[in-house]
Amino acid sequence: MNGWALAVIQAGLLAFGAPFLAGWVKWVKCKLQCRQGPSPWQPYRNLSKLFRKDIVISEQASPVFRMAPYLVFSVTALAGSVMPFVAIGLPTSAIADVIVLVGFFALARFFLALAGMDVGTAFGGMGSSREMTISSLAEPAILMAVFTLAMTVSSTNLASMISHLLVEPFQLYPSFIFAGMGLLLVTVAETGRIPVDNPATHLELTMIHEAMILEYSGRHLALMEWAAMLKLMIYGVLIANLFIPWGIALELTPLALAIGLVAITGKLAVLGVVLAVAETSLAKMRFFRVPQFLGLAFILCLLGMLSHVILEVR
Amino acid sequence: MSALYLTLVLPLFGTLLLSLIGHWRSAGAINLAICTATFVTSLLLAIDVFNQGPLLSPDKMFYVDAFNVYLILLNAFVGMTTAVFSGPYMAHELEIGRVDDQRMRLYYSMYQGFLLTMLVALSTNNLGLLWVAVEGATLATVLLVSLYRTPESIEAGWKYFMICGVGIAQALFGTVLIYFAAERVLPGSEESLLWSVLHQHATELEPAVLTLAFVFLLVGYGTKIGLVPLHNWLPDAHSEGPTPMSAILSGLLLNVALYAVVRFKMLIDPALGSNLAGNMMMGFGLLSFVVASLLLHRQRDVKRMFSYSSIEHMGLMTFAFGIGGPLATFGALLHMIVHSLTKSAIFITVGHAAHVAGTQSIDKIRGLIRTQPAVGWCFLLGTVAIAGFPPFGVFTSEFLLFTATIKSWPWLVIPLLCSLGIAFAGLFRHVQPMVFGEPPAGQVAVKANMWPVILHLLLVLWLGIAIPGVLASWIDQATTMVVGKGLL
Amino acid sequence: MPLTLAWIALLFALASALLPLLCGNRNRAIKTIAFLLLGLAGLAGIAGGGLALLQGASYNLTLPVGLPWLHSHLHLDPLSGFFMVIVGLVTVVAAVYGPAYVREYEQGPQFLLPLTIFTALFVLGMDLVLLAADAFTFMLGWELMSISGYMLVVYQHQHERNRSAAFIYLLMSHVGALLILLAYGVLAGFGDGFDFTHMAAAQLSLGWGSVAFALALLGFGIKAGLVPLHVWLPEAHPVAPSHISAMMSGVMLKVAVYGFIRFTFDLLGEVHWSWGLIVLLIGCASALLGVLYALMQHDLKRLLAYHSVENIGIIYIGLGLSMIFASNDLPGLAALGLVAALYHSLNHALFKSLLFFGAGAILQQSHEHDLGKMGGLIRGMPVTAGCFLIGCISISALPPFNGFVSEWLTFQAALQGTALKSGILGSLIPVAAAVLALTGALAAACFVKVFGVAFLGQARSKQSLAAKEAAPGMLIGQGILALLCLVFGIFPTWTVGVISNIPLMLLGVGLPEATAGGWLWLTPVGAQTASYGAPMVLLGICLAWLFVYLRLHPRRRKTSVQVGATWDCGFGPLNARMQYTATAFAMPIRRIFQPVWPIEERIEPETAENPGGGRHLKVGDWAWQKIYLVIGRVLLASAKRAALIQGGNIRVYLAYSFVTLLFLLWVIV
Amino acid sequence: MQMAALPLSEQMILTLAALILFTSFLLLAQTRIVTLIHTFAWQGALLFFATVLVAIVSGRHHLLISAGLTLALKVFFIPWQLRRLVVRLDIRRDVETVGSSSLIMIGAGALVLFSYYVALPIRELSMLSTRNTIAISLAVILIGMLMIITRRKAVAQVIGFMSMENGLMFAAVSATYGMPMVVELGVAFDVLVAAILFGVFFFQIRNGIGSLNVDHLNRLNEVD
Repeated sequence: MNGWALAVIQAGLLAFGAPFLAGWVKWVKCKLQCRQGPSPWQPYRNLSKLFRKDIVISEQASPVFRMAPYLVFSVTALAGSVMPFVAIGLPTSAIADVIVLVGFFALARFFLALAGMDVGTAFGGMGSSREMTISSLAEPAILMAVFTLAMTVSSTNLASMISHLLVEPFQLYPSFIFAGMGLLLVTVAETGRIPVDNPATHLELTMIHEAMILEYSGRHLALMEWAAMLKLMIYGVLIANLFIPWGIALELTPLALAIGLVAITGKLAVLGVVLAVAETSLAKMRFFRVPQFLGLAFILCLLGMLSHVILEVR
Repeated sequence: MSALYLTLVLPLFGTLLLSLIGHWRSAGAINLAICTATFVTSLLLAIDVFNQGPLLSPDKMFYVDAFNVYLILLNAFVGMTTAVFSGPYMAHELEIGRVDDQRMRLYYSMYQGFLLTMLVALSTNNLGLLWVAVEGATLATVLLVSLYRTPESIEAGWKYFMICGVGIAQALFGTVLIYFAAERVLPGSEESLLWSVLHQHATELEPAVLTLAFVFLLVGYGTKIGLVPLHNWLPDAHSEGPTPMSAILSGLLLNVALYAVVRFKMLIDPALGSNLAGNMMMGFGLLSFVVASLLLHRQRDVKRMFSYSSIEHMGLMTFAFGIGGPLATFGALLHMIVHSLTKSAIFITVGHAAHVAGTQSIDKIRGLIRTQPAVGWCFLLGTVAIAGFPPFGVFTSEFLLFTATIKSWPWLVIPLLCSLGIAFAGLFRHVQPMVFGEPPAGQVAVKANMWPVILHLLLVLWLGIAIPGVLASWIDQATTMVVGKGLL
Repeated sequence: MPLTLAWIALLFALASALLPLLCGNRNRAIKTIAFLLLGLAGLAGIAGGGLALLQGASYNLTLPVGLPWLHSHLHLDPLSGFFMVIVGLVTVVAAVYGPAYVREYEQGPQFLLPLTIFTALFVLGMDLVLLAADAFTFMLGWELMSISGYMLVVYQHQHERNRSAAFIYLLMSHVGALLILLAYGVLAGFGDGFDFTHMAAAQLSLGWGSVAFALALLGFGIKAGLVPLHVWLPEAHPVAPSHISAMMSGVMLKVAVYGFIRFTFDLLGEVHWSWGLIVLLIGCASALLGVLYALMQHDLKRLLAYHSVENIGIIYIGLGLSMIFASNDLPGLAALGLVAALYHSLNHALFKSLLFFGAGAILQQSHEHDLGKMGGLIRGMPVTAGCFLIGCISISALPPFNGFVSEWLTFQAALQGTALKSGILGSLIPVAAAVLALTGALAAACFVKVFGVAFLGQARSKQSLAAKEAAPGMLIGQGILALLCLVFGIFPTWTVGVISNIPLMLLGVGLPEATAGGWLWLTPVGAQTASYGAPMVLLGICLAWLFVYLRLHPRRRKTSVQVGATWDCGFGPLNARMQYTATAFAMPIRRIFQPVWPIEERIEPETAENPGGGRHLKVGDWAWQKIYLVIGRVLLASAKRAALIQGGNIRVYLAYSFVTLLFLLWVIV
Repeated sequence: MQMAALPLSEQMILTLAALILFTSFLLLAQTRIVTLIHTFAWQGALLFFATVLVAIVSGRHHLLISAGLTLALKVFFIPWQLRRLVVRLDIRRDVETVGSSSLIMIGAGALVLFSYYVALPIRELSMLSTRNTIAISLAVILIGMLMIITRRKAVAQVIGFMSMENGLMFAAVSATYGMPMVVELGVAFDVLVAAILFGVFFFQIRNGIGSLNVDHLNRLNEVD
């Protein structure tokens, strides 16, 4: 029973920690660019303000438009709740394995794109089209990456993956290096960061995610934004716990949990810095360069899988 | 016995009668009546044979066994149903002035004459008489082919006459050689051309002579069957003659010629002990099948197209008889029935279609199902049946043929199936636009009696779903006679 | 008992074909009788098949028809029972949907009778195929299915499109039937007997086995629409009446799949791994090319037809995996692959027919095939939109709907590839999984396009602006299917448990692990390996939604919702032409995967009829251009050659027979 | 074997056979219609003599009837009718030029050799003294076909056809002492009907295409 309680708490932590990660990345970025950035807590302020604001809805909008933010958020939240965040072996992690996780993101994206097309503006359609194009290239790459891991540990269950990696005596998997790099690239594309998308701009030629939610306002917009942050968070946790599993709580004792919390916070902070550095040093690329970018990711994942089959299967 | 003689006398009587009164308005009805009577008597004959087994006439001139009894029945039946169609059809032709009274007399008397020769050829026991009858069939129909006196019809008639005449002459030489071989076994007897006698002494006959004889017979009767490359008369004759003629030519004459070849094969095989005859027949059959299926793609005249389809199917049967073996033979014998039923039905329908559209040109016949649904549907279903779709009987027989081929000559199945597909494409790409689509302006329905067609198709359907026991046993006996062992 | 029910289903179908003949042309009577009996046939089929599937037993019956020495054998076992359920489901729904839909044909130029008759015969043929236990009966049902399918496609024969499509369909399926017949012939040749028991007993050498397998793969593949044998499908489905397209795409393809499974797993006996590999590769090609071609279509039903190609590809991936595992004697994993394939067959039948019914409703209301003319339909026809949305989610393999479960199972099967000895297979199978992933993602993109363009945004034409909700019957039909899509997505454990009777019969093992975790958890291989709690997922989404909704509900916050004009960046008011079109939506993908399609794209000059010129874009099909047209040309050329034999000169003709005679004489002497 | 070894009657038969072969060569070479008809009549006459001889030698008296039929049909009726037709169609003077006639002659010679070669096995078997004649009759048949193939005029083709018939009859007579009576009658009847029909056709063709040249009968074909 307390397993379930812990699971809910962990999900809550994940959800409410997400804006901080986003803020943290932005803050680090500003520091790197020698700017006086907003504090890492700024996203919380934005969200609460948006929640309080009135809503303006286009008269073209259909029920899908009103439904989408709730659905997108709740699906993303559910995805977060099945992630091993601080501890593994929680009952929720049995609900969904990593394929289902990808499925959740796809579902959220599906409605996000529909919402983008709903009011029938050029922007929305453009955003949806680009989003679906990119994701349709990114998804197989993600799956390839996680398949590499899944085949190594012969399980697609996140919890059992991680525990397997921790329990087994440590060994260097060359496939993991490729898979990890691939997954990093895909994460960048999936969470709409530079060089694929630029969350900070509303310049119609460059934006993807922002274009889809252009018509949203008030709490709807808040939910959409929050869902995006949550997504970034989840990907971060995924990378962190899959490739650097150490520190996560194997059994549910307070001490272990505390260690786990600290560990994951540290990992995420580091990841945030890495992301910020990358975003600072790279330039936004043309949309039609993105396929090459993702192609690279896909090749990396494929290499990972092949090196697993060729080198590691005994 | 009397039934047999009646079956032969009635058409003879009809020939003479109609040559006098063929131009009467009621000639069609009389023709039908005579054909019906013939059918009834043939039915009685069939019952006799069914009860008493093979019967041989006292003068040994006629011999009816399981092999030819159902063909006799089939002939009489198709003759009757076609007569149902031919009455109104020829009346219509008379109205639009394509024929005159004298030619009507000719037509009706020759219709009966043709049936007579067919029945004689089937029921005779004397191989010489068989030849006489088949040649007689040519002579009976040749003037009907050129009945319309158009340049095309005359050309068709002349080609039919010359090619079949020359072919048949070779068959006669073959018969002479058989007689020659028989003379050595039973010297000086008058009976040495009787099939029943020869069949008993088949093994004693001289192989070398028989081989030589069979070549002439195959080329001779093969011309009548329409085997490529001896077939050239067939499309012309079928397309230019009056449609009822095409129906019985395609439905009966080809069958009878094939029947003759098979009868001779039954003599040759035991004597030779090898399958030489069979191999020749397979070669001819396959060639005909392939060439005809290709030529189906180049047709402009609807009756011509279906005559090529006849060549294709005769080729298939010849091939099957060539393979030998109970399965193939059973299939071929069954195919003889279903093909002639279906093909005559199709020709009848085509006749109506040609009246509806006022032309035989494929490009001008359109949207039959709109103009006259009965004709359209019969046309479509007939084509589907002849293309070998279940549940029609043609599928059953082709199923047997192919399975037999797979068993004995696996690799020959490939060309066979390819040309079956090609043939289907060729047939259907022409039939579909004729049946479907918008009818051209001025295409009006005609008075058409589709019952013969429906009857035929129903029979074919029945044969496709379940073969009646009598027929099955007859075919099986015939199979036993042809290849020595039955299937059931 | 089950067989009796199936038998009753056949009789009902037959009655539904024949009884309307008595009604003359009183359309109402025809509709009532025909569709009522059709529905009963479907129900009987579901009952019979379902019982057989649940009991996992098989029943035999011999009818005194067919050939004198080969009476027609009927046989009902879990496999055929499962597919009978599929047929039954879609038939019932079609019977509910049909009467309202065919209303528009009653004013049409052709009679209603052929439509109902051949619909019934179509169902009859399919049920017969499923029940057949000998080659003759099988071919009987198979060709009955083909020919009545043809009649249904050509039903509105005043349109040239229908005629050519129907012709291509009939020709290809006839060729396919010939190949199947040949395949059976090979088996029968070795097993000396045309009933399945003899065939299954046949001992084939690897060579002959491969021949038989190749023939069956091609023969059934033509009907199932595998690449590159799929070309009839996108032609035939758009032009057929929509409930017929639903049955063809949803059910007829499945019958082909059934035939392939029956032939490969049941009759052929020992499977070779290379066959499995071929099936896997063809499946991948079909899935990927199917969805890529679908993305480029703007005719709704044509697009759905290409998606059928994709889904059949997915099914064959499952089958291929199953065959590979079976040949490496890993029966458990083989069972997993087979179950995945079967489950996807069921799902595809449900959501594809749902989508076709939806397309039919749109067609009936707005008379639009073309996505470019639709838009904003969700306002006019909300219920249809809702059902269609569910269909889109299911076919895009998104949780918690049924499409996702079967693809998830396929992934699970693929991930067990490491269990194989051979490294090649071990590395190819994951790639297949990646292809599957790509396919799923592209499918999602495609259906965002479809739903977004057709139902959302502003109407692009007057008709779609004026479109009203379809008749209740049609809505009920779609509703049933939408519900089933959800049900089979939420309770996969039970379904898998039932389906695993089939591998139990064919391969000797079921999926005991799958249901070990209770109805809540689906654990195909083992709880540690992978688990999916579909009910929990639905519950979780609902809870999260509820929570968020309650937290943010206006009654508790003083925020109001105002409705205003869409933001137009300060330009004039937005109009329908400013929206993204289907073509524009798919443009990035077209640029990325350019070589996949023969694209002809040009700017058309300004002319009198189209002032301002225009952009011409045509996306063709390589298979059609590179294979079928070539075959056609060769055929006609050789026909031209062969025609020289009929040159018209009688002396040449006589010379033929003269030479023939001399030749034969020379041969024999 | 030596000719001298045979009784006179059979020597005569063989001589007649040679003559018949010679006539069919003549037919092949002959270009003027009327002469063609006369030659054909002579062939019939030779066949008649041969039949009578065989009948007497073998004592099969029903052969005399068939001899009578031959005389009536082949010697008198058909030539007479053909001639009548030729007169009525007014093509007496027609001279048909046969392309490369020398080549055809060589071909005909080759045919004779070929038929001898084909008939060898039969010669070995035959009890009858007149067995050699089978080769001759086969040659006559083949040459008849060759004639039909090489001639363009319908009349010439008919004559070729009839000379084939002659060959057949000769084969029947010489190899097997004739066929059973029914068959003989039937064949004769067919020939009679055929001869009449040919007459009908000449006029039809003449009216249809304006000449009797069969090369103009080429409307019906698949080539385009």
